[in-house]
Amino acid sequence: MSTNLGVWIAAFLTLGIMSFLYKDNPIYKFCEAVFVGVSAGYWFVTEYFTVFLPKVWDNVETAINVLQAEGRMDWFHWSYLLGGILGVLMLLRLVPKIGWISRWPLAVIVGTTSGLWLINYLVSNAMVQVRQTIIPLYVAGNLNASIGNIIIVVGTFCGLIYFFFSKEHKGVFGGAAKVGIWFIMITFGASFGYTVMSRMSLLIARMDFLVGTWLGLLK
Amino acid sequence: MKLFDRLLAIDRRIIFLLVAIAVTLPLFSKTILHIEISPMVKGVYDAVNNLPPGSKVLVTFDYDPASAPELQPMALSFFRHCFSKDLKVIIMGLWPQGPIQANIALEDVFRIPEIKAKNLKYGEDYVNLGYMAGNEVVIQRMGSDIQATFPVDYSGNKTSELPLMKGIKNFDNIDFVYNLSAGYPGTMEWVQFAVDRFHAKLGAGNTAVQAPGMYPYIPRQLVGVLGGMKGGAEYEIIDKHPARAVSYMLSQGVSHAVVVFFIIIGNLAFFATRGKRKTSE
Amino acid sequence: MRRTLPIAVVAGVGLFMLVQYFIPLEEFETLYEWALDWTMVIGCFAMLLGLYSLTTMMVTKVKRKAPGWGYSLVALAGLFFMVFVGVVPHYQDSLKYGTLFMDIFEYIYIPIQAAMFSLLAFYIASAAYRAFRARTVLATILLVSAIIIMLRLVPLGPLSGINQWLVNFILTVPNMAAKRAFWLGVGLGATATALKIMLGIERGYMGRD
Amino acid sequence: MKDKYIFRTGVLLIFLFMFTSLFLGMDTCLAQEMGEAEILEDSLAQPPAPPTNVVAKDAPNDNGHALLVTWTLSADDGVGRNNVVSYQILRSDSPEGEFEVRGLVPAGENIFSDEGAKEKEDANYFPPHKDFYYKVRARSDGIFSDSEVSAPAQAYGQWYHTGKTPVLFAVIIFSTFALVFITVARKGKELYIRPLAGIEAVDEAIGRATEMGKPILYILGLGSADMIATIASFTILSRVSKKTAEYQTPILIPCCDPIVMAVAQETVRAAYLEAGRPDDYKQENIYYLTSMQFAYVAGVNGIMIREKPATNFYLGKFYAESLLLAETGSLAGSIQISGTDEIAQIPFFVAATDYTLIGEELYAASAYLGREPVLLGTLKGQDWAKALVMIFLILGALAATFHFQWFLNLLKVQL
Repeated sequence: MSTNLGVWIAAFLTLGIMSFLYKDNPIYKFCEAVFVGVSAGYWFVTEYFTVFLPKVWDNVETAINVLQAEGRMDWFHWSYLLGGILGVLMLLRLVPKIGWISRWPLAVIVGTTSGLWLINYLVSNAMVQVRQTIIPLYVAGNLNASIGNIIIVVGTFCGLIYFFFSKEHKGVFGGAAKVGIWFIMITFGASFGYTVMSRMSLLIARMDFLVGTWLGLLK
Repeated sequence: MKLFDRLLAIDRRIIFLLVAIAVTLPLFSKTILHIEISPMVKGVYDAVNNLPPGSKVLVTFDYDPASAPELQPMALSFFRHCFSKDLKVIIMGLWPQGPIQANIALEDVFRIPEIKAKNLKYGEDYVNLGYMAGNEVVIQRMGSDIQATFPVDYSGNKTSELPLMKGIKNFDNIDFVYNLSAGYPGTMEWVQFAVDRFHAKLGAGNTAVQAPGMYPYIPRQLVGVLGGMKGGAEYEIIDKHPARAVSYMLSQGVSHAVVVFFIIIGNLAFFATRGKRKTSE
Repeated sequence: MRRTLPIAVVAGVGLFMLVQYFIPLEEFETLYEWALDWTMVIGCFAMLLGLYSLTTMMVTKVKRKAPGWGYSLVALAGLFFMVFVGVVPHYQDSLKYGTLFMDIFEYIYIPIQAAMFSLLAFYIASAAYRAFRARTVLATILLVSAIIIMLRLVPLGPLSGINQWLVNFILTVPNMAAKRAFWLGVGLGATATALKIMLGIERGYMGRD
Repeated sequence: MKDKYIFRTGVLLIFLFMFTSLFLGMDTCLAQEMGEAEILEDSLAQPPAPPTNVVAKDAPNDNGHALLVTWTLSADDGVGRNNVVSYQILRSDSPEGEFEVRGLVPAGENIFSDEGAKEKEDANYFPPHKDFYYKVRARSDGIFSDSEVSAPAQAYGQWYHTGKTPVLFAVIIFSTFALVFITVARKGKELYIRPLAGIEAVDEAIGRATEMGKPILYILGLGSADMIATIASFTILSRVSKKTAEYQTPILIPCCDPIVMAVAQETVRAAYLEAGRPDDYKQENIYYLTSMQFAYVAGVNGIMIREKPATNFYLGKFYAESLLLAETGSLAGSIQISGTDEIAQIPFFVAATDYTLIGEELYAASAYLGREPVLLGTLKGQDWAKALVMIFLILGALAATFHFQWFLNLLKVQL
């Protein structure tokens, strides 16, 4: 048995969470409440230190210092105040009458990222993937690689046909779509099977902690 | 037939219990599961094993406690291997909690009598440069000047004053880079920047989910990759020092077998009761 | 003002972000960095909204003595204690190791997180049991492929070699093909959605009136 | 209303086309003149012959803090006396001024990019729009010879990155497809879309909750409000909540991001208004829980077990928590509809929920539920882009098999 208080707390919390597997119970509810509260608080504090202080506070402070020391407006640093004002506008949601103003900062966020996503997805998901699928169908002297490459190209082609929305999946087209979803299912199965090891690792580590570190039953 | 009907409607808690037993019981056993060594793991091992004593190895910890079950054993066995071969180890992290995981692994490795006897000194035999924010940009900066990228180490010592760091300018002075990663930034970035740009020699340890994604880079850009707990166990076996990962592999094998067994039983029950259900519907 | 202006802002900012990708000029780089910083700043102010929402919900529960109000009290205590020890000693960075704030994170948050994460091992087994039934061709493919991959960790004697070959084949050939098709589909779909957002066609997120 | 769309799309198109016509014509190729090195007589003993033809010009496709220096190799580089070890590149702001060393390249190279920082405070700041003179020094062991001083050159930023032309083309082609089919759809042409099981189940799932008198749980995922998957989910939420308003079934939406929460409140409120039941809207049912992944799951699991919703929707961005949510939901006996674009999580949704929208199907769902011509039009345009991709795929594979390098180069993208 461990004599470390931290270990005991951790063991209590671990068992509390795991008890959910049997059924919902007061100990799980307690752990859940602690978890939700502490994590929300943690998140808030991290945002405060990693975003608010460096991005808003420090920049505005610099701008004020420049204004006091040199008497000029440092527009670069002042501009971050604008970001802060947009952030405050977001809070106007809490005032029902003018809540709609919060759509402005929202529009800035959505607009910024929609432009970014458009390019990002088009380049790294569409163009780069097309480029990587361009492989020779025949590799001299390597039958395995040749067959593998042909299957990859056919599989990608059929998989794309499956994702066609505006054409009925009938006849040859439907057949290809079917082959496409077969390929997709193989991948899903493989990815499921592969993840089992990662998830079991997590449980093994927890059990090792409970049985070994806490109870001291191993070795 | 009753049996199969009951199997189909089995209480989930029985499955949970069986999984818990399948994972826990093997922890008490000392049996070592036979593990085939894959070429990916052998690649990493050989690369380290062929380094002459005194070579400088950079180990980057790019993961946090959530992935520690899979990656911590790899860190431990790698440190053991390096120290037993008298290699000099430089530690860093692109994830904030990485260097802490490194310190935990160091504590563990120094408990091994053989390593303890070597009486290794901080600053001469190993250093921990700590965490640096900036993801792949950090790797890029290291390509021109490592000491300028990490002016101080994890505990605040000046990097330039550490004896081990004397004469280390950039990747040209590093003989091998070992990356333990659980996502971004991780092996992909090390391949793209340290290997493609600065021609470092790189080996990696990844989570099981990630590892297959690295196969295309082997062996040209990556000497090999350890995938999940199994990769860690293979390394321990080939290094002839079976440790934590190997001892966990029995749990892995049993629990995988149990999951497969469930699927088969479920299907047997399903097919055995199918005819009956059709008529009753 | 209420609806047209925000949509115009979306179109304008979106178009700018699209165009700046092609323009290497320094001024555009700076504007780009600003835009990214601003979205972060707005997000951090929105945290206050979240805190307000969570607190009002919990406080209402406690006030009404709704079932389980005691747990709401626990969550509230956890929340405000964290914020208090994190923000009040402002003179030092609470995110450094060794502060009370980080200790709570390490000794309370991390163990619960690890336990929660490990529940997945149980659920992956029960999901496999329940769902992997060879009802249809698709379900059979899914389950056979999963079993082949899982068996790589189980000693199979002479069959191990064949299994190893199959695992390798699945991961490098059909897996690769399907992932590419999937990513291509997602890429085109996401590009179309982004375009729809910029053109103001997709605006469910903006509410009405 | 209609005019506004045409105007908007018109502006976008004109802009894009102006863009291409403006810049595609520009001469962007970097001239690399490689003069033939003259072989000189080995009359003088020591220093190598100086490099000649030193030319400095603005570096292409950059932000204006770099110059590109090229020169003709020394006559003794590789040939002649063959004693050049390296070239040093020197810079000054006047032809007679003091020259400082900017870089070093090994023998045999005749190009150097002199790059600097863009921050004025940086020691290595490279001022744009300022004349610089260069000379190149051929170095042997300890001895060297300098080239003539180059003509002045200024660094300036470019208005267009020529390496990104394929992307520009892709954007134009894609937008054109989408816009053409939006126009076609708006003219009233009926567009076919194939059925999606997950979408058809939505009505049934809401109906079931109504019959059972239990709430509906809608999870928007872990993504932030600007992610494509989350935005697609908002559109579906707006349809779903309109239905729940009509059926008077409560809808619970615990959120993981405060902005997502704000948007969800707005969306649902608008849907209730549209359904003619603004008084039934309950803001307290749409709330923020926490932003940390597993803590959020713990909270949601609690809700599922205690409130026992009849139907769970999981639409948006999901990570490892997908299975935790879906299995708990199935334990609670709910009907579940899921959808995400995160490929690693779809297998778990497929295994543990009743209906799953796979990747692109999630984005398409808004068109299915809304049936608005503009949305169907973009779907059709998307399919055309897909067809084009497939043609490229086949042509590319053939080109790679028969080694048509020029075709492969078409798709090269500079990031």
